[in-house]
Amino acid sequence: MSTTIRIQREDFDPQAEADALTRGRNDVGALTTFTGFCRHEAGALSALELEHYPGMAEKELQRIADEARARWPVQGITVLHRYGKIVPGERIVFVAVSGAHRGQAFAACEYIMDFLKTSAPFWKREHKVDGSSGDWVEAKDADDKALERWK
Amino acid sequence: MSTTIRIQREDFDPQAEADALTRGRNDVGALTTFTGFCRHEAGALSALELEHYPGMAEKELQRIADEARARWPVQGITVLHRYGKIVPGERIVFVAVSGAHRGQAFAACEYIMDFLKTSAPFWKREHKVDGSSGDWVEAKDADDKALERWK
Amino acid sequence: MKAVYFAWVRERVGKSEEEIAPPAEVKSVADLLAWLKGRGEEYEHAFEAAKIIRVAIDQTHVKHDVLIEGAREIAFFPPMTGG
Amino acid sequence: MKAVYFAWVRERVGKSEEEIAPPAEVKSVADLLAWLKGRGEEYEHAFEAAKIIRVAIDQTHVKHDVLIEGAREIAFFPPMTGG
Repeated sequence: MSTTIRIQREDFDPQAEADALTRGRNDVGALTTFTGFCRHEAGALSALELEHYPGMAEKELQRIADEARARWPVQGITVLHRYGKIVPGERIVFVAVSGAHRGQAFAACEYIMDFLKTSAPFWKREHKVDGSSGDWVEAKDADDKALERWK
Repeated sequence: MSTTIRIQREDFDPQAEADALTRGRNDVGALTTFTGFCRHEAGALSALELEHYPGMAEKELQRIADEARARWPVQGITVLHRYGKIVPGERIVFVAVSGAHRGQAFAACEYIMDFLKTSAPFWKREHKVDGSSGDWVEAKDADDKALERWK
Repeated sequence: MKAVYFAWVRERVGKSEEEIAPPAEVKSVADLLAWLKGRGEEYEHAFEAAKIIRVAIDQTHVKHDVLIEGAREIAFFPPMTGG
Repeated sequence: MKAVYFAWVRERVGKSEEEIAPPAEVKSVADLLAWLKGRGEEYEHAFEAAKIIRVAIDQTHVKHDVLIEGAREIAFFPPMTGG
């Protein structure tokens, strides 16, 4: 089954994406999804602005999905990532993985998110409710540490 | 945030359940969902029939959700499980967990599924396409092994 | 006390629940399983592999060495296969 | 070759891309980072912590000891923060 990668400014429909992996099939036993949202950071954040490297971002997400597929015999993989201005409560990223069994679907979904965080070329800038902007979000040690699990 | 547990004969709407955990909130950063489906088992299966222990099943699912909540500071937890006759391609179970960060949402969601498999009082009986029925699905060693990760 | 049976235990016993009154020397879950097994052919069949039978007292899982005193409802069933 | 800049590297350099023609002695990514740093105040600021700058050659991540020969597009950016 194929992999779907999309990078887009608009929001997406998680259920439509999930249905696309299972509709008309009766060999799917497990579907795991992850949706990442923009948080308001205790009321201080008015929006995130997401910049990406067009071309490379798609390639990196495809590479990460391919690596997940090489590790686990999953069926469908969908990875969507938005760019542009995103306000608190809105979706930023979506990963869905279908498979015969739950263990592989969970593992592949989390693996993709962990590597997406640290190697897909996206950068977030914060806009504050006080009108200030320009602070780029700093990479987190926790995200680097998350990768150790997959070594 | 509260925990939602439902055991029902009818199908459910995963997106409506997921939305209930995130709607009107801007402190949710991560939403992980798992949906389990009935597989056709290489064409041999016409349906699964799910029996459960009313009363205890709800209690067990609540207990498992409470244990997940004691381990990880997640926000919302939803666990739905169907009973009765379910044909290949249909949904059987749904778990959704929301949280500030992805690691906890993934872990709690998988933890709940792993314990649901081995301690929630549900039993599956197979109906075959050749008209025969009566085979009860046997518990899998893999499901017991999955618990070791959480010790 | 009320005994309730599920899945193939229920099928083999031939009923989903019944009132039972085990004698005083039946103290633990293991004692009860042995006593039930001696109640006739259906029970013999249902409880032949007593070790794999899961038991819940008042809707809480218990091990076979737990005492049954005070139990109102005891459930017997195979390993769970939900999800 | 084309140099492209993202996020705060882009902001500090003051442009998102440009053609660059480093001299022959600039062989590795590390050499290129040092050479860029010497191109003026904005570059000095953008590449002051050269070690944390991530680099991609023709849209593939590379380490700083990789040789740049044959590269058509070299990208410079901070650690990624997507997802």
